[in-house]
Amino acid sequence: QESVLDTIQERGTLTVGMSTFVPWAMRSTEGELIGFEIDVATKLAEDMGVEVEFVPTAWSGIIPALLAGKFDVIIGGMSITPQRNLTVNFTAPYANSGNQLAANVELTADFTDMSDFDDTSVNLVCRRGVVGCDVLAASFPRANILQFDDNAQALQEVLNGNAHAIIASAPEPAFWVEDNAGTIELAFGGEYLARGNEAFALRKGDPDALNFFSNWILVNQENGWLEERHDYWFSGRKAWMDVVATE
Amino acid sequence: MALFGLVVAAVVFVAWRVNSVLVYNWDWSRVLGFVARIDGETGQWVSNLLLQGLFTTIRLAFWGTLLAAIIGLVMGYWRTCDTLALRIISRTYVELIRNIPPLVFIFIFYFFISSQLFPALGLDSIDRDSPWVDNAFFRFAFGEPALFTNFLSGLICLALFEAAYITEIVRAGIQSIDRGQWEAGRAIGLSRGNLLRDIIFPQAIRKILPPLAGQFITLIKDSAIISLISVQELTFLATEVAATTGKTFETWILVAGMYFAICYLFAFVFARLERRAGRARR
Amino acid sequence: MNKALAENRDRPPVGFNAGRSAGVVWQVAQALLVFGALGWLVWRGIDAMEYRWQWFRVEPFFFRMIDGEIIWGPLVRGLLLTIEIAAIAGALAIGIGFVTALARLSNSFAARILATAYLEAIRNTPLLVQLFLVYFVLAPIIGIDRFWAGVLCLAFYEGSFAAEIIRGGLRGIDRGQYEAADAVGLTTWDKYRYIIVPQSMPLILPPLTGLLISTIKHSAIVSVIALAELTTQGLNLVSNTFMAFEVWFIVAGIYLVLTVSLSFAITLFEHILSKPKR
Amino acid sequence: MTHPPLVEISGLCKWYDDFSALYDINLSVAEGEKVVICGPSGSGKSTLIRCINQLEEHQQGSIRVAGQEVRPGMKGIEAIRREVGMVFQSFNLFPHMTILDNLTLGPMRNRGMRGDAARKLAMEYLDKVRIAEQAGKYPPQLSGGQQQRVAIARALCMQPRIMLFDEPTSALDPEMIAGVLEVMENLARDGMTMIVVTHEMGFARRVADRVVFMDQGEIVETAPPEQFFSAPRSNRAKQFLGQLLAH
Amino acid sequence: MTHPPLVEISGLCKWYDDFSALYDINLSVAEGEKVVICGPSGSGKSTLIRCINQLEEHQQGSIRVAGQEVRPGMKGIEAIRREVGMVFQSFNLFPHMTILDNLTLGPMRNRGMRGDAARKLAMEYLDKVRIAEQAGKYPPQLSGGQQQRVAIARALCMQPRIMLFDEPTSALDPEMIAGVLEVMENLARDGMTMIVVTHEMGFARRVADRVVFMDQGEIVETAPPEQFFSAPRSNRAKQFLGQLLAH
Ligand SMILES: Nc1ncnc2c1ncn2[C@@H]1O[C@H](COP(=O)(O)OP(=O)(O)OP(=O)(O)O)[C@@H](O)[C@H]1O
Ligand SMILES: Nc1ncnc2c1ncn2[C@@H]1O[C@H](COP(=O)(O)OP(=O)(O)OP(=O)(O)O)[C@@H](O)[C@H]1O
Ligand SMILES: [Mg+2]
Ligand SMILES: [Mg+2]
Repeated sequence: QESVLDTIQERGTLTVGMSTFVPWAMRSTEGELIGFEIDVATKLAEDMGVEVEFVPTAWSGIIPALLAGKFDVIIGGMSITPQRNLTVNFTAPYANSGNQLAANVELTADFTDMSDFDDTSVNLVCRRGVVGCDVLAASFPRANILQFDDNAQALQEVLNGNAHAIIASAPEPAFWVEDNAGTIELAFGGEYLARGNEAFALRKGDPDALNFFSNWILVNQENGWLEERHDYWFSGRKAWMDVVATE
Repeated sequence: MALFGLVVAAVVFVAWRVNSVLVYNWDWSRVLGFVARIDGETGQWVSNLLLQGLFTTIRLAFWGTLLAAIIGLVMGYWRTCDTLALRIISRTYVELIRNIPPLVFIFIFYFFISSQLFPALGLDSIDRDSPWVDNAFFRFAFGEPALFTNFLSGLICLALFEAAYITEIVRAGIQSIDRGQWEAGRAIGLSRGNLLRDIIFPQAIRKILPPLAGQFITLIKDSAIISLISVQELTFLATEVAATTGKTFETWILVAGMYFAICYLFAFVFARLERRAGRARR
Repeated sequence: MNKALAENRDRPPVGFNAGRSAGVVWQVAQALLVFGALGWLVWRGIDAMEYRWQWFRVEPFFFRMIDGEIIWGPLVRGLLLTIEIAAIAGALAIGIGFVTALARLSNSFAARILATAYLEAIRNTPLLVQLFLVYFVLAPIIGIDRFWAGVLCLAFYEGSFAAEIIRGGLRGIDRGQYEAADAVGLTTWDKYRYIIVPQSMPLILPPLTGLLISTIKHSAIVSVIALAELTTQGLNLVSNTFMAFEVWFIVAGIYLVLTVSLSFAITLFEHILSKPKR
Repeated sequence: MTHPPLVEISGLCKWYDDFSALYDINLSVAEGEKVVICGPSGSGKSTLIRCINQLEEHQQGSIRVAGQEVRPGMKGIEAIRREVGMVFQSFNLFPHMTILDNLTLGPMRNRGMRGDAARKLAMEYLDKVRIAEQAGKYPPQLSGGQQQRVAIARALCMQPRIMLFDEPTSALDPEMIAGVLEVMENLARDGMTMIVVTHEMGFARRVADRVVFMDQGEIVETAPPEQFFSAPRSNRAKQFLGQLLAH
Repeated sequence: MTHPPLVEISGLCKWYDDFSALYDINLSVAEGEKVVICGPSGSGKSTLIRCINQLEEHQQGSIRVAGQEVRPGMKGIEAIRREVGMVFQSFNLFPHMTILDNLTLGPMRNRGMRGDAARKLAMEYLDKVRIAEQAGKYPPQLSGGQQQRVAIARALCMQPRIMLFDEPTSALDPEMIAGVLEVMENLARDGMTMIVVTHEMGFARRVADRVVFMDQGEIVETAPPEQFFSAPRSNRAKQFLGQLLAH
């Protein structure tokens, strides 16, 4: 059976499925794609000696599209979970983002402990498909968990006072608190609830590609490139604020 | 009149409360930047994501309307014709599409059928740089050559979906023509084909124009569903812009305005057409 | 000479259609052939994808047995909510439709303007966008919760279509019926209540069936405000397990059962309704 | 006669947009009188009698029914319509109700009669038009002639003081006409005030006190039937009668 | 006569589901003959003449037109219909075409005539029915009588050998009837073979060679018009004529 690596070489382009997700992948003011993943995929293609082509795809259609061969690999901030791993293959993780809670100040005024969130009257929101949802389910089994297609809508839910807190991977919660000071705050001083393991997703039955991508990640972890890029995008938004249309 | 005042008062009240209740920083500038921007190098205005999305939606609307009308016309005719096989096929087609959620239809079509059909037709391996596709007209009519196959499968998907409803409209139109017209046509010895072309369709078209216009407007709005298969139309790009900027409301209000503009324009054109068709008669 | 006359005038000669039934069989076979070809195409597509079907993993989506107690799974809970939303929204839509249709047919200028403005606004913008604006902007202002925001939005959307259907039905009644009702001295209310509405029912019901079915399908849209109905549950399951095709096929199957049984029920109802006529 | 006329029309004008459908109509009908209106198609016969119970609104002139003025858009028009029975060319029975229900609807809703009283009354009138045995059927199950007799009975059930007929036999098969005309003649003999639009000359001869001939929205000639049919004064009427008798 | 009959019907039976609409009809019409069919409503008159050009399919018996057998579902029925002109009670003109186009459509499509030849022919026949000046108008702009004359001209344009008329005057205003009957009489005088369903006794007397009386799907009586109208043999015909003359 032919490996997707051969296909990529023959075609001369690496096609990457992704979805918009600050600061992993977003639009610059010029409408171009930029972000951590964009850097990763571009470098990956460079190292393979091919062009890169991004296929922005709605999150809910991204897995079938991968399986149907609409692109070669998903580099989309996708976290490894055993459940998902039964359907697709994951490479070694290339990032470990921490998850933070941003909470509505008013609603959580008398919350003193992490366990206060674990109550049937508490609404917690997350973006569908991020590892944060799993984290919430594990940490607060009694709370209502509502999943939205986008962080923007999830956040609005907290701002409107319909939900107590939103979970998202750092550094986004910090940006939100900055923008809406007084309405929301980082819960427990921004303590990380859990770390995710973001990895590339591939179709099953292709050990060659899996091996190649995993080792590419390993090499770039060793030489510090991944960490350097990660820091650039995740430690704050001053560095890229101007090019991006985000707040 | 009292009723009218009441509604106006309600609208004013809501507008007034928006700012006092809603925790939201309105900022239109970011979103508007995604409609059009000044190019850094040339210093000229160029379209940005939202406008590009709007163009894609308009392309989808135009070709989709055309394609759906053709399919719907053929299927609608099949629904009413004597051949049982054609009746079964068209009936099944209509019932299937009307009863499956669009999402699932798109999945099945895109992931199973089009991924078989397109390579078989050689559409997957179109040379993107050949002068056939890499020219101004092609770009104007179908958008970026690189995205053409996606555009096409989205288009076919949408057209097939809407055509099921058009089929029913056409059927109703054909059946609404007085039986006497069929009989008179047959009595002067017209063949079935001639009868349909000269007598039935021209009369049916006048009757179905209004519901047809409604269905085409639905088509424009439903074109959002194919964002699921990476067609970069207005709704899809709006989601991206909203995600990037965090300005959900501005984006969606703007997008609603854009949809309203095309739909209303479309309705207007159709109303004109209808009046023309009506006037021709007396 | 032609065939002998049928002995019994009251019964058409039997076996007359024998020649035709062979044709019917052939026609049906032709149609089946076409579907077969399509099915083969889909099957090839599935095959070519080398998708690993994991149907054995779907049972917990419906229910789990814990200590001999049945815990309903997400799909069953989603289905119940879908039915609830569609039922309430459908009923409201018909009510809104009637009011709007009567407003458009009325003599009051204000009522006509309002009804027209409502129809144009609703019908020329996507439901998704309406839902966003209603839920995130309007709902906190007038203080309604997630469920009612979704239901009302859906009801007003479908109501705009119901209005046109109902208006068409009311106008489809012969003018003579209106006049006869006037001539026997009925008031406007009685005229609609006893003469016009009952007669327009057969005209209105078939398209209204279609409307109720699309209400069920359109209710999927409320997944964007995290109302946990069938589609939302499907989305969540897909994002957790990545078993996209299994989940979507099941969800489609459930919707299909729902819509088909609804149209069946309404056909039955129509049948009962049209019976006393002759 | 000493009574005031039951219907009194003076200076009546009606336009459809720019088209003048009725112009300067003056007509009064006394209690017990029978008036036949005839004239070519489009001459305004229907429009005239439909103005009397305000199925059409007039723009000028006055119409008085039983002493009460009838005005366009007036309140309480139901009370006037109660005094005026109307029979249409196309019957206009309510097809979704039984014959009996068709008859009782008016008395129950407009006169506030009780159900059994209304039914008793209805059966009386059905008897009078000789189809009492059909009371439980639906209109589409009856022949045209029977339907028209039901329509007459329905109008009579309101116990009106005047009956209007708009070409009551012109939609009927030749065989059916006689039965309906007979019912109408009986009604006339019982002393009912009637205005009848019809081309049935035999009926007009036998029943009418006066024949009114209309053309182009105006009353051209009014005369007793013998005189009108044997020696019409106006040319237009002569020509009309000539064509009527030609075949 | 030495010619074979133009229309020859023998043992014709037709059912609508279980309802027997025609039973054992035998009728032959020679070239140049004029046959009037009459009978009560629902007796099968329309059904009979509609079987002749297969607007209705029959189930038993045979129909021959100009020597050719007409069979249900046959191919080439257009060729037979070309020999048979038909005029309906409700005119059935094509409302979206001008009068002229209504007339030229058949000759152009069925006979393959060229446009100008067809128009010339059409104008000739329009002249014959005396409405040549209306050629450019649309059907809804004409009066009923004019429309029916156009319908006759349309049928004649196919230059058929026989004309079928189904109650051609019963949807017309009394004034309009004379004109249409006159056109039909002229046509008869020119030697056209005609089968006419009508209740116009004057016309039948003047024109018909034979009157066929039908009841309940069967031919009850066939007789020359004088004999039929003055002394019908069957009781059913007596009764029918009695009612027809009653008013
Ligand atoms: N609703 C309407 N709008 C415009 N014109 C109308 C309308 N109703 C009737 N008319 C016109 O008014 C004129 C009189 O119509 P009306 O029906 O009173 O004639 P009529 O004498 O009853 O004729 P008929 O014998 O054909 O019933 C006609 O020329 C007709 O075209
Ligand atoms: N399509 C049909 N389906 C069932 N029954 C029919 C159909 N067409 C006609 N009939 C029935 O067949 C019988 C004969 O109908 P037909 O129209 O030939 O009568 P007719 O003599 O022309 O009557 P009329 O004078 O009313 O036109 C009627 O009883 C009618 O109800
Ligand atoms: Mg009239
Ligand atoms: Mg008939």
